[in-house]
Amino acid sequence: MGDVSGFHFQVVAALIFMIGALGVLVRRNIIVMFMSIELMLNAANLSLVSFSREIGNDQGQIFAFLVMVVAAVEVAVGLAIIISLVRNRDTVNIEDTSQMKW
Amino acid sequence: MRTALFWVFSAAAVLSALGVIGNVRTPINSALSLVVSMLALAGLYVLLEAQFVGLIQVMVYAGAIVVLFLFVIMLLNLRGSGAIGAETQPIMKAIGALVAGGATLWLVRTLAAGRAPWPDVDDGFGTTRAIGEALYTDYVLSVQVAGVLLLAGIVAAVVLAKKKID
Amino acid sequence: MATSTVFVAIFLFALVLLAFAPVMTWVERKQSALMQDRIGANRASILGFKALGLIHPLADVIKMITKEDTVPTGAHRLLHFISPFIAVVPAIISFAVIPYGGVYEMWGAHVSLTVADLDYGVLYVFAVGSIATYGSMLAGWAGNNNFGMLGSIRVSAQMISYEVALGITVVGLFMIFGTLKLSDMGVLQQETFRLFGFLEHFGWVAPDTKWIDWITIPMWGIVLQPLPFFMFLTALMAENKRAPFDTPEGESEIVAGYFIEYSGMKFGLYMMGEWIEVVVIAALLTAMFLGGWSIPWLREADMISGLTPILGENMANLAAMLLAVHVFLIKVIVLIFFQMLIRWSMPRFRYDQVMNLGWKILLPLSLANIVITALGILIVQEVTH
Amino acid sequence: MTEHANAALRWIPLLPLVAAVLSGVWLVFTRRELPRAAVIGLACGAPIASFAIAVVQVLALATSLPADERFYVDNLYTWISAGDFHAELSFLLDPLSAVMVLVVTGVGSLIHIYAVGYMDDDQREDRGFQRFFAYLNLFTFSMLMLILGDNLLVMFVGWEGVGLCSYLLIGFWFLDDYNAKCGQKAFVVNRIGDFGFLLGIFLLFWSFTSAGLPTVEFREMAANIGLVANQSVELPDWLSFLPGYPRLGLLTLACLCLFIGACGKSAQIPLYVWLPDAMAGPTPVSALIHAATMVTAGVYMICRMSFAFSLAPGAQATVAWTGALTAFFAATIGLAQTDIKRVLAYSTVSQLGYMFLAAGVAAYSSAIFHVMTHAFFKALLFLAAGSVILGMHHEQDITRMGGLRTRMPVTWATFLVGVIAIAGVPPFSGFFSKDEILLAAHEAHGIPGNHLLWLIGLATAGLTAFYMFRLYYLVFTGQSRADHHTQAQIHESTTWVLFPLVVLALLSVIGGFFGLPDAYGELFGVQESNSLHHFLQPVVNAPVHAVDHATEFGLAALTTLVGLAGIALATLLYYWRRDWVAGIVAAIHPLYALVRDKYRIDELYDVLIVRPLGGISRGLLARVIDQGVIDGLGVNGVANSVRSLGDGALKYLQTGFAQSYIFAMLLGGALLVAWLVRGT
Repeated sequence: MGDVSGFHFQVVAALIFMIGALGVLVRRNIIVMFMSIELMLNAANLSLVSFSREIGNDQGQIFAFLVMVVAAVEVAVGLAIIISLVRNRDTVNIEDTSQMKW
Repeated sequence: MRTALFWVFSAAAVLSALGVIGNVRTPINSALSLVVSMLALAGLYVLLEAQFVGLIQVMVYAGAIVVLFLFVIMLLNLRGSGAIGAETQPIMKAIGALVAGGATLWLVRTLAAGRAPWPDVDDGFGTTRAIGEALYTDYVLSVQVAGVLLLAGIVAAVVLAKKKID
Repeated sequence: MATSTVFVAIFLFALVLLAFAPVMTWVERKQSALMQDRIGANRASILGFKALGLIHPLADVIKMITKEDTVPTGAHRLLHFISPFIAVVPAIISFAVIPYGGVYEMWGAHVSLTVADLDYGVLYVFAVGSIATYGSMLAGWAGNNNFGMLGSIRVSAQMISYEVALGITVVGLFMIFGTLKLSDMGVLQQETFRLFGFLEHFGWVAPDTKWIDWITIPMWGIVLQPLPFFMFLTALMAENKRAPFDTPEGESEIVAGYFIEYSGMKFGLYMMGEWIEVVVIAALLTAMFLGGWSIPWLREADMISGLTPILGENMANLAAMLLAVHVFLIKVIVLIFFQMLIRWSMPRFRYDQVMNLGWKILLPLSLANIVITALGILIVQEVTH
Repeated sequence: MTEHANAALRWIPLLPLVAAVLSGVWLVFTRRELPRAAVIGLACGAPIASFAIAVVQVLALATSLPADERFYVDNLYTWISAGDFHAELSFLLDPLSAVMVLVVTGVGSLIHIYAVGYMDDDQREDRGFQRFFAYLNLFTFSMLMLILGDNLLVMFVGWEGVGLCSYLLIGFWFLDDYNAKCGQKAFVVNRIGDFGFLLGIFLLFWSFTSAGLPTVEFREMAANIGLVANQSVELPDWLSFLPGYPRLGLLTLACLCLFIGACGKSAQIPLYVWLPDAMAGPTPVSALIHAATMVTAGVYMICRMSFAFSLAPGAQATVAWTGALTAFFAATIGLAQTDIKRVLAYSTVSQLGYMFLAAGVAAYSSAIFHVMTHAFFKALLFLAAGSVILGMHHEQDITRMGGLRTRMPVTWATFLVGVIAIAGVPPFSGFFSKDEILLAAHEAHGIPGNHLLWLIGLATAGLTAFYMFRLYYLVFTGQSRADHHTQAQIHESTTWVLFPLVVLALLSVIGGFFGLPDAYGELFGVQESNSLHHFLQPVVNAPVHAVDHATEFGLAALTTLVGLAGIALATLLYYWRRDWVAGIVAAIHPLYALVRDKYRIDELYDVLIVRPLGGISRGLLARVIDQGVIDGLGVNGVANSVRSLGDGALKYLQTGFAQSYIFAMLLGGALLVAWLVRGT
């Protein structure tokens, strides 16, 4: 594949991860924050699969597969939490849910 | 061909990732950007000889997870972020973007130190059969744990989202 | 690359299949009329030439293309525009992995009757099918219409639910064939097995008893996995959202559901998507459960080697290829009629019935099927070794 | 080796365990009793079946194997495997354990049957019937583990098991606080002994390991005892009075530790105090555990370890002297007790002293012989006493009995047989076993003061005869001293109770002939009439003293005479001239009161040990160390400091804004990554 190698994929993964991290930090909409977390997970997956290709070993792909399982569970539970949050407090803004302190 | 595909997919992935966090009008747009990003990533997986993971990426993320996102957004009928000023100040966003960019640069610099060419892989690499055999032999315990985790997630989701448990 | 020369032909073939879609409107009208003891479409004519109503699809197309394309106020214009295409394209590209026949050698060319003979063909169909969900979901939302929203929510719930059952029902089949590749499945289904072979394995009859070798059954998917055939068909039809699973449309409750705000050819695209998917379903079921392009008890390789002395190698391969395509199409057409039959026989399910069918009947049954199939495979392995 | 394997052995202990577990588990989970018939069938069937298996196996053992190769082994599985050390869960049936197994299962079965009758009218405790039998079966199982265990560890499991069951059964009627206290006393005193036993096991194991043979298995230890015979330990200065200072044979030390264990289990000085109080339990328990079987475990253990004791003369002398002193001491206390079961309890302690005397003078087969005959007549006496107690409506004070001979004829007859047997009147079983012990003591020239030991034993024989007949006369003869209400309801017991009495009476009469000394046998022209001794000899390997017949018969005559003198005195004082008793008691009142109060040993222990210990525990350990240091500084202190730290400062880190947490997390992750890649 010519001049493209694992490094390029890693850079893409790094970029997506940072975008996800940025999204989690600066967005106030819980659903968008949640999507940003998914982005970070996917960046990690890309990194894993890329390393798997670089090493020539499929363990990284298996790990990515398991990460997807975790992500699926996380989404199911997280969205359920968001649903009950909206039902109870009628908001998806993270700043409106700051009662859990001290 | 593959190099071109790499650039197309990675540009799509990164740009649509930016779309996820940059779109403030409605979460639906973010979700759709997310789908595009996921599909582009699936393409990248296929370029990495990980066809199975790529397909699962499409099925799980595009086919289920983002659909769930959309389902919830539609169910809750969310349009926009709510009141004016609910989002972070632009100046803070800019600072955050700078910090993230700097960190990324540093990360890229670190990664660049470890550049290595790819080895050749045989035909079986990354196929359903290879992954399946590894999953059900060497990693069978992980699969079991993942199954238990899924079950717990299902139960948790039902308990959390149901208005009244009957 | 010898195969690439053939791609063009195959793609043309796919386009021919696309022509099924307009014809499907005619088929649907005529068959429903037949079932309801009516005459059916017979008015459109060109110069008084009615052709059994076959002119109607043409009239429909012209009408749709010429109608005004309305976009409601407050709609998300981009999504409103793009949604019909998202709905149709996956259905079309699903054909890429359908094997219309095997691989044939003629005049030095290596002719494969599968556009993309992917290693994970069935998974590809599932993955592409899951994309189609967006076409329907976004349509309802983008139109800024409450009925549309309700339709969207119903679509997403129904599609997610049935995707689960869809994947799990055929796992038993994968376990038996040991492959996800549709062309491999087609080849494997040409084999036969001896119905009373177990008598010999258990040593209950003499080792060279003749009649045991005579009574054979083709190893079609429907023979090996009869229940999953129907479950798979059910799940696929639910994915296709046609009656009796058309709650997202639900004319009597939510007017037209998710495509309520569409008119003209965009509306037509949704219709087209559904019909194409009917064909896809028929083709997929044929390839997986009905022996693909094979004629029962007749192995294709045997046929070619039998015909070679008579016709020569090239002509023998060509004949086998044409035969395969026709056998495949006949099976597809039968299944299309079968789906129409169901569509016009059953009333629409209620929303909760749809969910119950998916989660409480199909899913447990398909899980049980995996266990039973695994046991069966183990037993067969134990007995035959 | 294979001809010694025998898979039937496991069922001997297993059947009672199965019965105990079945009835116990049923009780725990259903909270209601099984039908009576089922309980009885389960509870009595298991020991009877064990007895049957034991009989078959012992017969096979005695007939099919040569005398010096006589053992069966049943190896279930490797219990502990650590390095070179392996402890098997295995059972050993050799002549020694054979005798004990027959006694335990045989007498045990009879007592189970008896208990059906005895516990039948027990209405004190809901579901008591089945619980009682679950415990009793569990006890049988533990006792059989103890006896059949092929190594010290299995034996120890049984040893602890019988202690537990003893505790459970003494405090069986735990609603009465006194009974529960008695159970605790027995348990605690036994713990002291068990600690010694455990130390002994450790010492033996340690010495064998240092000799290069890590083992706790009896046969292996016996075969290689020479490896450790010369090991010794250095003594501290304050023990300089001991013989052999400055070094003490390690085997002697180990044997002394084992003997402490035996003292606890078999109620010898100074740990005998629990046994009289153990009479708080139901009478079948007293008969089975505190007369026939468990209390003889110490004797059995010393016989089992005879290969070690034989090489530790110091330990042997200690055993012999402790036994003799206990025998005499307990017999004197028995003179003045008025509770029917307590008299029997002190008599048990006294008889156990005899057994230890025998074991101490290396007459192991005589000790086991006495264990056996004692099991017959003491079980008989206890059961008959139980019958009396039933008849008298749980009246145990002999000053309020009397005249029961005509009212309870079967009980009377069997009790009388028992009394005669224990008094040592020939040819009843007690005579032969006691005579053998006294002869052995007389001839044990290796033990310092062996003639004095013999003399103490002789005196004890007289005392025994006296107080047992005193008991008999007070209970069965004369006028009834009970109140009218009780008198009217005195009745003979049911067949469940009487059947075991008759069988045991028969055994008490003829039991002595299993070990008829050879000298007597020769009178009747029977060679080697002491079959028990010859059966046991290959295992215990006791030294044989050549005694001329004149000495033997002379000593026997003397013993008999002393016994008869005791009987005569008792007859005089408690049958013909009862009015003299008050005068004599008044004349020696301070001494009488001291004896009646059991020499106030319990009070002495209370002042010397229990109170100081209690004071230290309550005042120092509980208040200061536990509540102050561990709870106050440790648990609560840590909790309080964490709480105040969180309350004062750290809680403000929890802002409630999820994104601040995420930021901290990402920052931490970034720092971690930075640290990981710092070199590149």
